[in-house]
Order: sequence, then structure tokens, then C-alpha cells
Amino acid sequence: MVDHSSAAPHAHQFDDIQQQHEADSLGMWVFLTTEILFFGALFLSYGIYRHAYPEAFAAASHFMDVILGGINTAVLLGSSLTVVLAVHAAQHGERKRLVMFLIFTIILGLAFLSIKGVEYSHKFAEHLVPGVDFQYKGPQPGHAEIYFILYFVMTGIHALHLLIGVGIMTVLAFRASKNRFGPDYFAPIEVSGLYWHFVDIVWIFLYPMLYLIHVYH
Amino acid sequence: MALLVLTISVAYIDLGPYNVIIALVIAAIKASLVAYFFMHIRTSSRLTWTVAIGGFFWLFILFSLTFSDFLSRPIY
Amino acid sequence: MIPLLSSFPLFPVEASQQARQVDTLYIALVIIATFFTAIIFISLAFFAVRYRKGSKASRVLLHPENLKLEITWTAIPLVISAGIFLWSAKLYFDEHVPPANSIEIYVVAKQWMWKIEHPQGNREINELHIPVGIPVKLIMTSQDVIHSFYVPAFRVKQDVLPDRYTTEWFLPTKIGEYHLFCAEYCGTGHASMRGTVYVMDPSDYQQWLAGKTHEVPMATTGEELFQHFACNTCHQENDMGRGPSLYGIYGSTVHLNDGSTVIADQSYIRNSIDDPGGQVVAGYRPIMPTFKQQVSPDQVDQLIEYIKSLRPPEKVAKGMKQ
Amino acid sequence: MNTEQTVDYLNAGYGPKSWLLTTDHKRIAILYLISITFFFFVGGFFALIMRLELLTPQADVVSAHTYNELFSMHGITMIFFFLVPSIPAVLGNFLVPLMIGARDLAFPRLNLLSWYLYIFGGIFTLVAMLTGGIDTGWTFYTPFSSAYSTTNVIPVVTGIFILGFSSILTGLNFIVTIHKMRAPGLTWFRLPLFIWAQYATSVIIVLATPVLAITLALLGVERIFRVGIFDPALGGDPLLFQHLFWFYSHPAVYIMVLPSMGVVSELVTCFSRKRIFGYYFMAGAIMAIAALGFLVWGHHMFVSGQSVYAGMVFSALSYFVAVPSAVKVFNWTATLYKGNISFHTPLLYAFGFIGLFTIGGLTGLFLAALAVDVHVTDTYFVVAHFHYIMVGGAVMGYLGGIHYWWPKITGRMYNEGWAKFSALILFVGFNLTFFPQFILGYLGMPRRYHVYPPEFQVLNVLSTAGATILGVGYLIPFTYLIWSLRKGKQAGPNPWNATGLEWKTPSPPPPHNFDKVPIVTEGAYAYPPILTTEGTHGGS
Repeated sequence: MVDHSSAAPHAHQFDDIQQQHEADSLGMWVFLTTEILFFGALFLSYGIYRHAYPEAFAAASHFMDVILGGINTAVLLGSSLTVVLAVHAAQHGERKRLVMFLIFTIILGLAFLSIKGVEYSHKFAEHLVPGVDFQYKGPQPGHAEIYFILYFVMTGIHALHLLIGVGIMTVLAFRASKNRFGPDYFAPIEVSGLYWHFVDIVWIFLYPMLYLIHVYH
Repeated sequence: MALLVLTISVAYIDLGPYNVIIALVIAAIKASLVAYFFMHIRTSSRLTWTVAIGGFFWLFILFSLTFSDFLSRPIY
Repeated sequence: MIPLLSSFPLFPVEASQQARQVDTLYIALVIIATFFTAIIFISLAFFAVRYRKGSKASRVLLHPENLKLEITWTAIPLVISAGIFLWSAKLYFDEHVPPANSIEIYVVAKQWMWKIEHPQGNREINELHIPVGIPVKLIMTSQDVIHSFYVPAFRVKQDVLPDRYTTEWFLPTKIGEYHLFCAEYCGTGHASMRGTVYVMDPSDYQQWLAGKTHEVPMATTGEELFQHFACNTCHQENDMGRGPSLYGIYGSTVHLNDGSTVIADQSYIRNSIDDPGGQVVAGYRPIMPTFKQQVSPDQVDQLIEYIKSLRPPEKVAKGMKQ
Repeated sequence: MNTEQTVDYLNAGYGPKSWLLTTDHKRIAILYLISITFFFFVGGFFALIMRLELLTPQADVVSAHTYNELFSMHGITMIFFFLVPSIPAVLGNFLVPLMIGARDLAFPRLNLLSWYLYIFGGIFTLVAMLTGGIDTGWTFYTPFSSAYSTTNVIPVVTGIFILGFSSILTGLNFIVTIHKMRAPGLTWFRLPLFIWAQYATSVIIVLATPVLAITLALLGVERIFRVGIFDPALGGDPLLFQHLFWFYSHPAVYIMVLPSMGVVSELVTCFSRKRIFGYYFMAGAIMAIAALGFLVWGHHMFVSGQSVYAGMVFSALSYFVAVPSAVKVFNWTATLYKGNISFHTPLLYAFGFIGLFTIGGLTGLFLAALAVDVHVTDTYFVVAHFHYIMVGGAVMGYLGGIHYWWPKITGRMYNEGWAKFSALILFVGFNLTFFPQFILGYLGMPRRYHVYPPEFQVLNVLSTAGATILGVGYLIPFTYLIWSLRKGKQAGPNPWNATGLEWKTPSPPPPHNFDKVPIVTEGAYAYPPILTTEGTHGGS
């Protein structure tokens, strides 16, 4: 990620730390717009096929675990909160709280990934993995298969993003414990926080679209 | 803020059954809240607003023009 | 001069109604393009000479920016563009509305050949025989990848997609032999996926159709298939079967289970064979199995031609629904 | 002379490490210059074999399959590894910080990473193409690419995926740099149009590239797991692929040509010694092209089976893109009016650009006209059209820019006589290569054909003859530019007497660009007024 901390107060190309901070923040926002389009194309594919095969999608979504998905939503929202608190702590130079909240975030991130792993293993057990082992008993198996492909691709890429997020948070926590951040220099935390929130937002959309289709049918 | 999150998640599961539009609207509201408060859009510069909205606007372009094909296709 | 020109053409033959219309638009565009290119090139050359370094031309300039000029040269292209758009859109739309009296011919594309079947049962490969002066509608599908049915002399082209029907129509106006090309890249043999379109005098065409004596009309083959796959056990003449009657269904509006309606055209029939659960007729249960693996694209075409031939026995029977 | 003593970016460090680990935007630009030149000649080599094959109607040089691989490799190499990075990654990297008075880009390490991604993706793709081939065309249409092609589709797509990140990082870097690091006094409307063009290009890159990335990823998933995302046999829709693909690939045309437009604006003003005519309209047109360019992708799909109504919408929108392009051409021409024009090589390239882009742009109207497009799409008409835009436009602009800023980059002048000669050769060779293809296209010769009916031969021979001239034409600048590195005259900080911050620092510039942060007090192209009827020219 955008990461320019060094012993120097600000990198040579900038006039001052303020300019550097603004640049880091803008850089992350621009990066997030590319992410919007990246996931957006997936959501579009989902929308097109859901529009084409509504019944198959609804039927296939019966195989989703609404409870686990719901727990995961809560976990991620909680992790967003701990990130906010971490940024807040960094801004105020509270090193211990900063490290603590970063570690909370990491734990919640890992919790999400573990639950996701459990869900994936269920899908394998139920032979619902397209291209690997797909035996679907419901109507229109071909169209349901598209649903499961999109499910795996979308949640898989999302999980990959989260994994990267956990990696970044780990590095940040390590460096925070070495007291690298302070009220003047916390851009890496804030910027990584933006990324984390974005990953959270993606899930906020994924959950109803993938898990909650069938409820109203 | 924790309460806020909690209420929304609960409300969301309750309302989910109604239909896809409500589900998406709620997701959008929730996402906006995350963006607005957690991501500090609230206190950000106009530039940040522009960048964030720009991303979604382009997504809207992608969606609307692609669907313009798929929705009008059977009429041939 | 003349033999040279014929072996070295600069303009394609016009052999259909569309060709004439497209060419008119094309020539209008050439004139517009030449005009603007000339303006730019001449002013570039003129300014380059007149205002070359050291020339004595006056450089007194009143306004470095000129809003009126900017608006003018924004507006002029806009107006011209709008005109071209309307003209071309009209033609494009017409190209997608085949006349009701068109002959319907089925095309199945595969790597790397064109298989064509006439309703009378005549089949040909990489050749298409059609009469002059009568609109022809092609109902096309592909067995593998995307192809494109392109006859330059007719100025028509349409991609041919797998598992879907696209159509293309033209009104041939000139007897002759014309190139048929595959215009969408389709793999190793793409460049050899070519053929010839023979536009014939209608009487010659009739003779050609009759000349191949052993041909069985598509509808007849379709009827045999209909019985072979036992479609007739459920789709009976009246609505007493487990499936809806298909008599008179072609071209009619069908009400579906989910409340929507659909026109029963070739695409609908094809979808119902491939994916019967997708669009179920109101009042019927989704019990039909898919025939996707059993029925080839050619056979689907023959079934369609058969279903097309089924006229409603009595008008009354049609409105009945369970 | 005195450059011997001063430290510039070239002599600031020696040895491979000082280059491969550099974060200096100017050195990274040089790394890009070398790598894209390599890919340009690789892509050009593929093209020459193709043109050779097309000399006769039969297949006599290569087999059908090899030919299909050649045009695929030509397209992929030229578009992804030459045209898209060309001006942004070389000239943009070098000049954006210099022109806005910054010490470097906002994220220098990201910039280096972007080059590594580029070179890694490039070599990966090249190796994949040369070992297992690729025969899908650069468009990768499904289901051919996902279910039928037996070539190295997955590795090639992976290479392009990696390259996408390189593009995105460059774009992101430029956007942030231009927003946050302009010198004091350098307001948006004082920026040179080159910067506007880089900015617009970056916006396109950042918004469009991710869609290509995910589309190629989905294609890979479909191919590896044999599942249907775009394959109709498995319930997918190939048109969705085309929509997603062109959502990137149409704006990509503007990624290639907008930077050239920026370059041409610099050249025309410098050599006519005038402010650009209609600066605000020019800047506005750049942004308008960038934005409207996203609304028109469906015009690649008029015969694809897309809905007729959607086709009409896309056609109508396409004409709106034509308007700002026309405005730009008019304004460049008007800039010459009452100028004081000196014909140095860069200006010849700028003239070449304006002329060829005009033809390319106007033939774009033909393609946007639905019914005409039905006839000429997927024929040589399209091939000619986009080569006029991409080679006649983008490459001419790129070469013009290279010639214009060469003294800044290297500190040396090239041989003007040879340079003018090669510009002329390129112009002639280009037109001879591609103009006959318009006629071929209207006659109906489909693209991607290695064998063709005999009546198309004469025009094909002309085209091949032109391609030979063009090939030689590209070797000449390559030679004299390298020669100039050792033997060229010292250029001095401002050999063209141009305005712009990049000329206010020595050539080659010192590692941190400016000894003192410049303060800007006037708009771009503030050339002194040219004196009146006496004809005495008012160069400073």
C-alpha cells in the first residue's frame, strides 16, 4: 500500500508533511475508485445473470448460510469500528490503544476469514463447487452453476482483499508497537483504514445479493 | 457509533425479506454511513467527495448502458 | 482499362436494396469527410506558408480567444452529426425489420463452414441460392463460436451466435454470384470460411429448388423428429396433453407462469427445447426435460419449421387454458 | 561544457543498481523508453511478416494458424505494451513533475513498482506468446478464447492482468501529483495542455483498467474450470464479455491518443510562437473526450446481436465524442494563424498528427453511422481507421514528443536533416500502408484473413509496399537518436526558446529537477507578442 514512512519527517518530493498526508489520502481514494469499478464489473455480471435467471438464482441461494453470513456482516462492521478507533488513537498519539485496536481488527478479520472458510468447506461437502465438484439437485442446474461461480469469484476476491488488509494491519501493528506513528504522522493508518472500510462496504452489498435472495420467494 | 451499527444490522435482517430493492437501499444506506462517518467523508475536502462520487458515477455508466442492451434485447 | 478495372475494383457491386441505401449514405459521408479534410489541410498549408518564420505577413491579432468561433465550430459538427445519426439509424432499424413476405432460410455456422437449409428441405454448404427481387430472411445460429454472416455486395452483416438466434435480411436486386465471408474471427480456418451467394432469376430458383428431387421439406423432417423424441405425447393437437398445444403457437403471444408474456418466435421455441423450465406457459407445470443434448441446431431449425406449419385447427381451442 | 561539472540525473549515479533501484521519475522514464522501444520493434516485426503474407491471395509465407498468432501478438504487443504506456510512461513520467515544478511524482517507489510490473507482465506475456502462442486476437472474444482456442490464453491474460496494475499505478500517481504538487501559482488553467492530457488519460486508466482486469480474470476462471460465465453453451452470455471488454477497450483508444493531443498542443504553440488558440476549449475538450469516451463502447457491437435500441443509443453518443475532437483540430489549425512558424522536426510530426488524426477521426464518423458500420465493421476499413488514430495519431505524437524533448532528456541535439527526412518517409509510408485499406474495407475484405479473393491483391500489394517504407522509416530515428547520445550538439537548457517550466532547468535536469521551487505567474504558452507588419519575428 501507499507507504512512505521513513526516518525523515516527510519524503523528499513533498514540501511538508501536510502535503504528503493529503497526497497519501487522495492516492488511496483514487485507488478505491478503481476498486469500485473492479468489484462493480462483478456486480454487473451478477445483475445481468440474476435478471436473466431469477428463479435459478433464488433457488440456488437457498444453499447459503444466512446465519453465518449475518455473523460475518456483524464481524466486519465491528472490525470497521475498531479501525476507526485505531485511527482515532493514532491521531491522539495513544500508542497502546492504537496497537490494541489494530490487533482487534486483525482478530476480527481473521474471524471473518475463518467463518468464510467454514462456509466454503460446506459447499465442498455439498458438491456445490462449479468446475471442481458440482452436483446440483435443484431446477436449472446450469443457471444455478453460474450463481455459484459468481458466489465463489465475488466472495473469493473479497476474501483476498481482506487477507491483504489483515497483512497490512499486521505490519502497521508491528510498526505501531515500535512507536513509529504519532499525532503528526499517522497517514498509513488512516489510509489503510480507508481500504479496510471499503472492503467492508463491498461485503455490505455482497451479503444481501448473495444470501438473501430466496427469503422473499 | 457501535449502537448505530447494531441497529442497522438488526433492521437489515428484518427488512431483508421484503424485496431486493429494499435490501439494496439498506445496503446503500449502510455503506454510505460507513463512508460518511468511518471514512471521514463528512470532514473531507471537496476533492475526496468528487473522487468517491466519480467512482460510483462511472459504475452507474457501466450498469446503465449495459442494461440498456439487456433490457431492450427481446424486442428485435 | 476495363479488364484492369474489373480485376482491380475500387467500389463494391451493389446487389441489394440495402446496398444502394448504404452507398448513398457512404458517399454523403465521403463528401463531408473530404470537405473537412480539405479545409484542415488547406488551412494548415496556407498558414504554414504565410506565417512561416520571417514572412512579412501581418501578425496583428485582435483577440487571442474567440468565443463565437469556438461555439460555431462546436455547433456545426454537432448539427452534421445529428443529421448523419438520424439517417443511419433509420437504415439500421430497417435492416432489422424483415418484410412479412420474406423467404425464411436457416443458417447454421460451425468451424469453418456455413450450413444452409431451405424450408423445402434443400441443403447446401458454403452456398446460398436465392431468387432476385424477393426479400430473404436468414435465421442463423452457431454450433460453436461466434461467426458473422457477411455479404459485401448486399452491405449486410450479422454476428451468428451459439445457443441463440440472430436474423439478417436483404432484398437482392441483381442476378449474379457474390462473396459470402465470415467476418467475425472464429479460429484457424476463419479465412477459409467463405462461400458464394447465387442470386437467381425466380424461375431458375424454382427449378433449382425442384432440381434436387430427394429433398424432404424441413417441416416434414421436423414432424418426424417431433414423433421421434415423443414430443407429441405431451404437446397434442388440443390442450388436453400435459404440455400446451403447439398448433398456431408460432408468432402468437404466449402468457407465462410468472405473469409475463413472450412472442413465440424461433428464439422462444429454441429456449423451450434447451431450457424448458425457463419460460413455462401459464397453467402448466415445469415437467418437460431438457433436450439440449439430444437435438442438434439443425434439428431445432427443422422442429421450428414444423411448429410453424401447425395452423390452429379451430380458433376456439386456442384460448383455452387449464 | 559546464555540464561536465554539474550533477544531472544521468550522472548522479552509475551502474545497473543505480538504475534498477532508482526512484527518480526521469530515470524510470528512461527505463520505460528502452522497454517500450523493444516492444515496439517486436510488434512491428509481427506486422511485417503479416504484410508479407498478404502480398498474395494464397497462403505462402505462414500457415493459417501462424497468421492468427501473428495478428494476435501484434495487437497485444502494440496495444498493451507499447501504445498504452508509450506517452504516459515515458514522456509523462519524465515531464509531469518538471512541467508542474515538482521534485518528483507523489509516489516514487510506486512508480518504480509500476515499471517492474510492466516489465514482468511484458516478459511473461511475450514468453507465453512465443512458447504456446495466442490466437484469439487482442480482443479475446468468448467462447472462442474460453472454450475453443488451444493456445496459451491463460498465461497471456495473466500477463495483461499484471500490466493492468502497472497502468493503474501510473495513472494514480499522475492524478495525485497533478492535484497536490503543482508549483506555487500554477493554477489549473495555467497548466500546459500536455498536463491536462496526462490528467485525463490517468482518469481513464484508473476507471477503465479495473474492468478489463476483472473481465480477463473471469475469462481465466471460465477457461480453467470449464464453467459458463460468458460461454452460451453453459448459460453465459458472450455479449456480456464484449460489453465489459469494450468498457475498457474503447476508452483505451483515448488512453493512447489523448496524450498525443497534449504533445501536439505543446509543439504547435512552441513552433508558431503563440498561445494556443482557445485554451479553455482545448482543456475542456480533453476532459470531455475522456468522459464521453466512456459512453460509446457499444459502437463496437453494432452487429454483435446487441439490442437495436442500445445500438442506436451508442451511435448517438459516439457522435458527441466527435465534436470535442473536431474542436481540437480546429483550434490547432487556428493556433498557426498569425503565428511565426519555424519548421523543426517536432512540428512536422505535429502536422502529421493533425492531418492523419483528421482522416482517422472523420472515418470514425463512418463507423459510428450504424448502417455503414454494419457493412465495414470487421473489415479492413476498421483496420485502416484505427491505425490512422493509433499510428497516425498516437505514434506520430509520440515521435514528435520524443524529438521535442530529446534535448531535455539527453542534453543533446539530433541531426535535424535526418530527422526531417525520416518524418517525411514515415508520413508517406504510413499513408501508402493504410489508405488502400480503407478501399479494401469498403470492398468488403474482412480483417484477420490471411488468404483472400484475388481481386483484393493490388491494394494489398500497395499496402505491403507502404509497410516496408514505414518499417525502414522507424529504423532511421532509432539510429540517429542513438547516435546523438554521443555525437549530438550540446542542447542547453532551452534549445527551442519554449515556455514551460521544464525548459527553465538545465538539460539534462538535475536529480531533483529544480534548484529552487519555481513560482508561476502566468498561463501556459506565454510567448511574447510577435511583432507586426515589419515581419521581424519576436523570438525572445
